[in-house]
Amino acid sequence: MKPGTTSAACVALLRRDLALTWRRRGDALNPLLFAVIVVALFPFALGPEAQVLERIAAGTIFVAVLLAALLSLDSLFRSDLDDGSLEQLVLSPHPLSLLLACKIAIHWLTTALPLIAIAPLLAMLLHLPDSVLPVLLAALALATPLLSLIGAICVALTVALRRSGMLLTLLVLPLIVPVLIFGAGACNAAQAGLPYAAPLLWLGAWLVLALVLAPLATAAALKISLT
Amino acid sequence: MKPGTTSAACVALLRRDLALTWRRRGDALNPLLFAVIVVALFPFALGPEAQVLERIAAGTIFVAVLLAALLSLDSLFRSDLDDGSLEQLVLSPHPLSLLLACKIAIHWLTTALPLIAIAPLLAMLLHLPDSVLPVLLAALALATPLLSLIGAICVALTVALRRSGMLLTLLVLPLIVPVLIFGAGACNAAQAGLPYAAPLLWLGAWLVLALVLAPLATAAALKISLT
Amino acid sequence: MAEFFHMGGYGAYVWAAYAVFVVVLLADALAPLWQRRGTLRDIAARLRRESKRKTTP
Amino acid sequence: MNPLVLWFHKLGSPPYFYRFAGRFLPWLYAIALVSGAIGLYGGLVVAPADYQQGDSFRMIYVHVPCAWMSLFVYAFMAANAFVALVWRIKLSETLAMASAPVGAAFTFITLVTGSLWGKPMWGTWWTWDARLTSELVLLFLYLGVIGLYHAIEDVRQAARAAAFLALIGVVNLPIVHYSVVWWNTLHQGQTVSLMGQSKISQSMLWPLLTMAFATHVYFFASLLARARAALLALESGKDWVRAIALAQPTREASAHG
Amino acid sequence: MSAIDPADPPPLLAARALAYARNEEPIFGPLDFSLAAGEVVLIEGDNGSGKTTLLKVLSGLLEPTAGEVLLNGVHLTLAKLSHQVALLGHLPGMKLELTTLQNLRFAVGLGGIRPGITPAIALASVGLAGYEDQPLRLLSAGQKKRVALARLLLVPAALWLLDEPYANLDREGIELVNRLLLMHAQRGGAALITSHGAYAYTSGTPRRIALRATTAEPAGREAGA
Amino acid sequence: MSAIDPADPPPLLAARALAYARNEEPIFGPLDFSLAAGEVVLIEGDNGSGKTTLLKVLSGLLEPTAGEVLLNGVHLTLAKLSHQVALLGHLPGMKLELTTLQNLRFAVGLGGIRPGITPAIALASVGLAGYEDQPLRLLSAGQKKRVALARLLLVPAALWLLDEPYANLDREGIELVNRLLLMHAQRGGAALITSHGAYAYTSGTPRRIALRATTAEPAGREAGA
Ligand code: HEM
Ligand SMILES: Nc1ncnc2c1ncn2[C@@H]1O[C@H](COP(=O)(O)OP(=O)(O)OP(=O)(O)O)[C@@H](O)[C@H]1O
Ligand SMILES: Nc1ncnc2c1ncn2[C@@H]1O[C@H](COP(=O)(O)OP(=O)(O)OP(=O)(O)O)[C@@H](O)[C@H]1O
Ligand SMILES: [Mg+2]
Ligand SMILES: [Mg+2]
Repeated sequence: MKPGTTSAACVALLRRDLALTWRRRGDALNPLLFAVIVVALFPFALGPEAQVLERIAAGTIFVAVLLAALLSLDSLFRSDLDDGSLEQLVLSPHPLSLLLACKIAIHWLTTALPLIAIAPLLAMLLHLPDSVLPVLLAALALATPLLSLIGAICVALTVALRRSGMLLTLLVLPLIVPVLIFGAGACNAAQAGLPYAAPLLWLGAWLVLALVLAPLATAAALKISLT
Repeated sequence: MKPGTTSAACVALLRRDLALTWRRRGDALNPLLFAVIVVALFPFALGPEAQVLERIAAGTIFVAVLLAALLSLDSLFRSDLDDGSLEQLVLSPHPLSLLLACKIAIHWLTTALPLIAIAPLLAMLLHLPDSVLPVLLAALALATPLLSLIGAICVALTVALRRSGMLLTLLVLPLIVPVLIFGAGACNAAQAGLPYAAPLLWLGAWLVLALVLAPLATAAALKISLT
Repeated sequence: MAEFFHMGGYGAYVWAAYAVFVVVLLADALAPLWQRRGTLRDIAARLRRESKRKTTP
Repeated sequence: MNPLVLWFHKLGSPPYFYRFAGRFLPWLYAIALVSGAIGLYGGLVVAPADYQQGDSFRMIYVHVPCAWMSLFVYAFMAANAFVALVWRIKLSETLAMASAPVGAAFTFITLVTGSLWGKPMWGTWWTWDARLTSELVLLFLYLGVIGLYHAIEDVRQAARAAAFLALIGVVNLPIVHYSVVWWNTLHQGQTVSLMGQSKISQSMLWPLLTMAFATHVYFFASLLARARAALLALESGKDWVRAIALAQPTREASAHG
Repeated sequence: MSAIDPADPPPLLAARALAYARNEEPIFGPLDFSLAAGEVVLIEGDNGSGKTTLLKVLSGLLEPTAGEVLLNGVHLTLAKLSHQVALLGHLPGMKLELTTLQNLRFAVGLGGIRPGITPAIALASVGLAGYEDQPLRLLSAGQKKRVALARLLLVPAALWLLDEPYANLDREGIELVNRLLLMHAQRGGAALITSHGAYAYTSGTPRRIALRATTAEPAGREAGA
Repeated sequence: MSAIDPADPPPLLAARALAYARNEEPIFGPLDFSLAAGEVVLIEGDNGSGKTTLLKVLSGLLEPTAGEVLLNGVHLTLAKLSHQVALLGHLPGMKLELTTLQNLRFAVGLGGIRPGITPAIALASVGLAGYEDQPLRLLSAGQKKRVALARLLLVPAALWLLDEPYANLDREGIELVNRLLLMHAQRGGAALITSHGAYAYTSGTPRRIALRATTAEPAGREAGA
């Protein structure tokens, strides 16, 4: 009557979630397309002038990537809730925060990482100067995991509600405004030829903090919203 | 053994959907807040320069309103599908396209109309010149019902899917690019002091066409995806 | 020969374009082969499972 | 009955189509490969450099045939979608859905090669002019059709839903084609015309037409190959498919995951 | 087939060689049966034998692969068929946010009403008097099922298609279903109900239609490329 | 209360004055019962009497409003309790996209495995041999339930909490559940199962716990401001 080890549970969870992503790999493309589409809407809405687009490029890409990552966050626990898997996770004998950290990691790998990978394409569409691209990528690499971690807490709080998509946006956006300011700020500074290391370092510091605290907070929030 | 009249069915549907919106009135606020937040993110992402914001104001508001309306479209048939009401609608003895037209109308009234109502607030956030505001409102008043009607067709096609949110965006986007270009184009023309009546007239013409055809297409699409 | 590859200074663009053409179409040509093989494998596996199902009560 | 009509009727039967397509495929691939090789040789070696654009114009031999194909394939897909929806012919469903990935591939190549051509010619990879934009929208339409098809579980329902979407998207085709006429764009206007006088010299023209021929043949080859694979999946319960599957060399067939 | 003897009224529902296949896999074989007015017929079959699928086909939600359905001796398109039929499936077809009465009123608006009954009376007849203003969300699984049964009483459909109507109901609820079926049969309606056979329609011995599980396994698309 | 006579082993599960109320409305009253190893107990009650709610409380998903739960005589926090218990609720807790075997492997990874059994053996014992590579999505309602039963066989929990295990199962499936329960009881496990009473656990006469529907109507928040 001994339960399995915690590491076995994490491995099982990682394998299952990867298998699921593979099964639903069509869905996994959606955030990418969403980001591309949002970015593409701006030239339609603002007209094709290259200077205007160049000026807003970094900020718009940042907003589009964050929105895409955010909207896909909604599904982090959704299907697990709908089919009762989440109950089983909560009832399992292993630390819930660790299991949730695994889920968040998988989510970041399968949605945010591809978004970072297509950022150069988005940059091209909006004529972002080549010199700013590395800064943009670095800023995204720090900002998206922060979003996933902070977002997971909010998802856990809203998970018991059906149709939480937009409510989630409302909860998360105020929390990530600083991330946006610092991330897009670094890009804008780079584009204006100003130093940009400080905001990136801040983002890095917050990320370390979030890595430690967010899974614990997520587990606590989940327990609240399930009982 | 006589079924009720079609107008009675439409009235019943309208009353039920209004009652539901009232019960879920918290949800109904979400698109509003989403649009406000997306618009509010831009000053953070681009920096507070008034000229830049003014230049992109009309386009950004248009994009934000369309995205908000689009994301809320996903729920047009979702809950009816989940609880089996949609089956009952399809099985009812009344013309499906008429019933769907009622649902679309309710959806527009309860999500898009409030969005138009807060457009002046969004305009203020981005320093849109006052003279452009009436054009923006007129363009939105023509563009949002078009979006609801065209979007409904795509929603009907994706209704059988779980988690269709983003795929929906992909399907709708190509179809509303012209709406965006003409709608935002009218605002930009007005802002530049150019004539803007022509694009608005085009939007009006399309709207009339969509009012006639879209409910029929939606009914056909729905039947495909339910059988 | 080097001049041929240089393409009057446009070599990188021209050859990149041709490479994209070839690579994308090659992938497109191979996709149905893989798909067909996968389908046949699935069907064969399923037939085996079915026969197993008939033998076990 | 008219033998041609009879043949068409037979073609609608999946096992017959499968065998028929299997017989023709190698020939189609061979023709596409040979004519493609001739066209590329003509374009890269025989044709003289353009007096304005220099050697960069040689991108025309991949860009333009693929651009033409991106439109042609969509039209073909939409025609099949129409037949599939109105007459419920299964083969048309299959053909429509099999054309979508090929069309998307051609559209993608058009966009990339156009972009590669635009950098030296216009000094930018991308601008938002009408032709480029509408071609990008065409790619989204293709992706939407493919995405919808794969998202729905029931294959036939998926095909019908995606066919419906494909039909709605047809409005974009004239926009792509006439965009250079209706709006003043950065993109080149009509240069090659089948009926009237082409504004391009003969030595430059024939490789282009050869490439166009090669891409058409390639499309039908790829289409048949995809339709064959799709038919196998669609008819997996039928005896003729089982026979093919069992005839397959059974390696250690581990079908899980 | 359509030559009808006027002396002998045609059955309310007749199925001729009805078959359904999903992705070419037969789900239920060619079935022939008819259902006269006043009859209640039980569809029996093991798990996975296609009972739910049969009801969906008969209600017009799924299109049969072969065969035809006649209502009162008239060959019907599926769209027409669906208007003569009341389906009670696994899903309630009701809104959890609305009260029981609001839900029933909507059902009446959509489907019309049988003369001599009101939503409130229907609620009382399924044992939920006093629950008129209760949102559905606050009812237990069995109570929700009772509301769905109340809908059947209201809507003027001659043919009831009930998918496992006894599931989730307590003993009293089971008797209620039997009482409703008897009443419906006596006033000239007919019903097809599915069951695993452990519960049965108790008044008289109902006719049964047996479905066997097809041996072939259903072929879905397994993550097709 | 906590003085335990060493000669008399404590019951596997004991509930003392256990009660649950939702929004101040009692759902089930103070309950006292105990469950010895090797026992199967049936929770009976009408629709809405709180059976599902009781199982959720016992599994640790809901917190009781009053009373306490002892496992093997030791007072347990709910978090601890949940680790000793296997709950089979209305939701399967499985992924429709994955195959039966993948789902069971995950359950084992998460909950550990009882010695001497493998996922494949468990599948075979619920009559699904040959369905190892079948995605759950392609199974009927009853077949899915059988996979959920296979999970119970695998996981090393002494106490099973089964909410209406017989629903959706054909006759053979019902016998299967009874067989599994008997086996589990014989090797020293215990089980609490809910039922409307029409099906019953057949080996011997099981002990029953009756829940009465509380007369007060549940007061939910009706569109509260
Ligand atoms: C991403 C950028 C581009 C895209 C998306 C694009 C797209 C297209 C499309 C769709 C067509 C076919 C139109 C039809 O047959 O109706 C076409 C034709 C053509 N394109 Fe492009 N193009 C791009 C860039 C360029 C550039 C940079 C050049 C050369 C400077 C170019 C030269 C041509 C030529 C010569 C034709 C043939 C015109 C005719 O005879 O109809 N394109 N392009
Ligand atoms: N969506 C689906 N896709 C593919 N196959 C399916 C689907 N739904 C059911 N099946 C399969 O079709 C067959 C019939 O299913 P159906 O639900 O009609 O059975 P049932 O008789 O209602 O069974 P139960 O008594 O378990 O409810 C089963 O073998 C099942 O596995
Ligand atoms: N989410 C909820 N909010 C408020 N009340 C609820 C909720 N769920 C159930 N109830 C009420 O609590 C009571 C007990 O419900 P429960 O689901 O435990 O009953 P049950 O015995 O399982 O009934 P059944 O046999 O119908 O499944 C019922 O009166 C029900 O109306
Ligand atoms: Mg069933
Ligand atoms: Mg219950």
